[in-house]
Amino acid sequence: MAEITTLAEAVAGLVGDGDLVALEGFTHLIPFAAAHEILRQGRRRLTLARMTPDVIYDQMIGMGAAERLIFSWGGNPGVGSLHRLRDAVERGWPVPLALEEHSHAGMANRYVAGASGLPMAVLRGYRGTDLGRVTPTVATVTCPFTGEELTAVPALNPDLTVVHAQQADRQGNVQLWGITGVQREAVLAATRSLVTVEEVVDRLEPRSGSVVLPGWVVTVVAVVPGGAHPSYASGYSTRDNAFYRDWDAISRQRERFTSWMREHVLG
Amino acid sequence: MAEITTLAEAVAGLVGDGDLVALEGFTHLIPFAAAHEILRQGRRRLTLARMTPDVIYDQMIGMGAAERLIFSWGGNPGVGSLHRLRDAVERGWPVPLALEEHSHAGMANRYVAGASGLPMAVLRGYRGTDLGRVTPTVATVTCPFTGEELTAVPALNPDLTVVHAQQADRQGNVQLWGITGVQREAVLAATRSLVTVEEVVDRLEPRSGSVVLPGWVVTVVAVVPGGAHPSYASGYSTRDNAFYRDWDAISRQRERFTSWMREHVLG
Amino acid sequence: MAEGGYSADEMMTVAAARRLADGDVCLAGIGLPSLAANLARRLHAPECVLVYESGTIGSKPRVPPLSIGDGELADTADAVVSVPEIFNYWLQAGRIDVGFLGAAQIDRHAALNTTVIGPYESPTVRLPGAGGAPEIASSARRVIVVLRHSLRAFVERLDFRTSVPGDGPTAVITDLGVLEAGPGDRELILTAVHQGVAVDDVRAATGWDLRVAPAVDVTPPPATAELDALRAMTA
Amino acid sequence: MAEGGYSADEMMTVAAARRLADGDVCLAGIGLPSLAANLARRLHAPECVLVYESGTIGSKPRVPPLSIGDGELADTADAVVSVPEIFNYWLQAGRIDVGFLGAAQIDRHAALNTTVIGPYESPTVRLPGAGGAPEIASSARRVIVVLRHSLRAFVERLDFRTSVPGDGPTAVITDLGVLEAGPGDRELILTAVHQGVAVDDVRAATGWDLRVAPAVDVTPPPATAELDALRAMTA
Repeated sequence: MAEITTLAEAVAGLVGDGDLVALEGFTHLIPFAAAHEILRQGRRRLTLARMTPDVIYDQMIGMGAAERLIFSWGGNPGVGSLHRLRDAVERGWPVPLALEEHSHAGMANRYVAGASGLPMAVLRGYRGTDLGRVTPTVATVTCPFTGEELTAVPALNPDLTVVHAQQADRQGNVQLWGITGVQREAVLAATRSLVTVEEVVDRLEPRSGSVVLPGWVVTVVAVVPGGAHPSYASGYSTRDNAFYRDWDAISRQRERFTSWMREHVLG
Repeated sequence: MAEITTLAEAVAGLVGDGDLVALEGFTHLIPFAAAHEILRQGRRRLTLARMTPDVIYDQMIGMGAAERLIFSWGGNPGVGSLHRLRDAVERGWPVPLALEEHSHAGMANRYVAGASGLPMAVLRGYRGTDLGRVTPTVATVTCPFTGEELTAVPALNPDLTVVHAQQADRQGNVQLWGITGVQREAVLAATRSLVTVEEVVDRLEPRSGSVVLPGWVVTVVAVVPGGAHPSYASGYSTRDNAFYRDWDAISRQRERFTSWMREHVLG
Repeated sequence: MAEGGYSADEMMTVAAARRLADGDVCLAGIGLPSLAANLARRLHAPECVLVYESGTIGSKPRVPPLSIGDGELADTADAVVSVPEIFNYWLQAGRIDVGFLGAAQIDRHAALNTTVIGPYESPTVRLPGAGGAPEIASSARRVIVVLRHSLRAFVERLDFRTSVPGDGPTAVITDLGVLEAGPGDRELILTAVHQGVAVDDVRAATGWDLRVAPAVDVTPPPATAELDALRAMTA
Repeated sequence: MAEGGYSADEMMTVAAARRLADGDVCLAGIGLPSLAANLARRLHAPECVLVYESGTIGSKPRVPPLSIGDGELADTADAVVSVPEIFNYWLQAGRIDVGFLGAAQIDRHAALNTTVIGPYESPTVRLPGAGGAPEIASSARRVIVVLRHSLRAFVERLDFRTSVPGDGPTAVITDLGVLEAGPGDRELILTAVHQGVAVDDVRAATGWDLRVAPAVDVTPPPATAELDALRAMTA
């Protein structure tokens, strides 16, 4: 049964310097509040995993919390570049950032393997590309039935996966709905998990298209209404598209970024 | 967009002698009516695939429609043996039946590979058992990252998969809910698919825990209320447990079985 | 009925139920395993989580199911997932604490046969086959096998190896007593007999030279609460 | 705005939309591809099925989404599935008729670069990376690449090969014209120029010796209905 506690206590108990942490959520339900708490607690040298780094990792990378990024698409969706990610890769500011990059299909299947307790997943991918040349975690296996050469990627098993969900009940059972992305797999692949939720309810009402995570596979639940902003929680909020657009200007220069983070996140 | 037609027309157009046919449904939503129509149309030499052959394949095997069975558990759930399956295997009556047997995990993953367009799936299974000795479709692959030897099973891609669902809309989009088993994978793995439904509705209302199959991945929909009996359709009927118990006596002797089938299925 | 007012099967079911701890996640097949797990939930293990191969997680059936696809299992579940997901994300991933298995034959290492009696190609009796057993046996953290003791079942050599237990604790609960995998070669050792059963009774029903623990426990007979709960479920 | 009362980007979007047939299943990335697919749905391809990488199948957005995770895409979808399922059961399995891609660089075989400008280890410009592109390029039955024509984009040699098209039809729609993979070595051939564009204009914006079809079509300019629908969506 998951423990229900505050975000500060949850992060203090679950995140250590140097951990491999995945904060997942495919555009929807991105756990921004948990990322901000990790920054406030000053965690360093993290390996951050996430299919789409998005603004959430732009903030963490810009604050120097990460030394490595495992990802598949690092842009500001519909807007453009992630300037802090670019600055870290192109100029090593504020600290150098090592990259391990995959395709979306590869990342998704790495979480699937992790959730399945397998050391690897098999897919038909990366064909003819340079990704296999620069990413050591891409290999091949031969199908024993057809002789076809297939792509293999290793399981991704984070020390901690953080996701945001709409609801938990008092036993720590969690329900999320709408676009649920790769969150089920990311939680099940992790050694520990933290779920921030919009609210705790007496009973999880069955919902169309929902994913239910039993409390016994969740380590800690923390109640953080609005914890996905500027992403959103279907049924509770809408995506703050203006913020995503504004982020382009906020993040473009180091100084403005840093003062914005001091004022809005660290403060 | 799926065509909506009668069961007789659907079966006539979709099932040929010698086809590899999967009629799936894990205890719930077993497409009995479609199986009966296949028998009425006199199809022969079928290869039947199904995780749990159940009474549905006991009937088809007993009528001599199958020459091969791909399966993982062939009993009458909670009751005992499938007498017609046993008679075919033990004494070749009415025709010999070749077996290709797997574990549930292996069968489920064979459908997953089929639905994924991959030639094989990888799992940790069959360890130390005699299954690999008698079943040629079990092999091994070595994980290129850890060196671990894993089990590989080939994709299962039926010529036709038949499932029963609660509802379709007029465009042939299909919705099933409750225990949905391996039906999504079995339909997506097949070259052709037939879905029998309890009813056609104007609009599929979103349902908790439902699987929606877009009409463009379904070949034909046929409206067959009660088409899962003695299995059931959650929200429409309950499992006829008495029938499953009665089947033990009906199916035990060849003559009683044959006359029962003539009266209740072929007639 | 045995003398004490309960049957050997009731003793077996109660003994199996007692091995579940509160909070255990239990993958239960239909029949006696499911009955034992549901009995445990009504007694000392109300938070025991029942998982069925059909995809239901956290089922709380009010009546024992006849099949693992009964609607009651889905209707009372915390979550219902697909069959591939149950086997890959839940069983294979090591999330099942206790796997229950039955069998037609068992050998001294708790390998099980549910496939054939006689040669595979021309069996005397064709049994149902593997089902979930191979992966339940190897992936569940603990394995509990439940079957009646007899020379036909407890054999020197299996006609077919359908499943082989993994490295975790393995216990076999029969109508005569309890056998547990020992250290080292993991051969089964008789560790308990049910009340009224002699060690020699067990030896006589076992088709190999049975190892016996230095001190063999005696299983306490079913308590009134246990029998009442069990009979309420099966009435 | 071009002379005819429409911009080169509008021409490009309309030309891309025209390549979708009614009933096509289309995996559309955000931005111009999604816009083109939604435009086709409003015009000649109302039954075009939109699939997004976020897991929405059959989305019918009333306003063009800013991100592929917009609630509108899920709320109007026929089905919403997980991200692994989209890539495994739908894309890899060959259920996508048309995959749309954009790029920073393209070569003569329609291989694309969305990873880096400059050397991988010390890039001048770090681009977003692969996303779904490698598997969209190889698994979709047809691939449509949309990008603006320039010497910076149409290069002799990519700085990084992020994706390589499969064996199906491949078309590149630019603000100047249309290039299509030819038979045999599948090198791109200029098959059409947009109205008002000369073949030499396209040559001058292409960083390799461009193959040109024997008869180059002229793309009809956007019709009023096309422009109206497009502008209504982007207003």
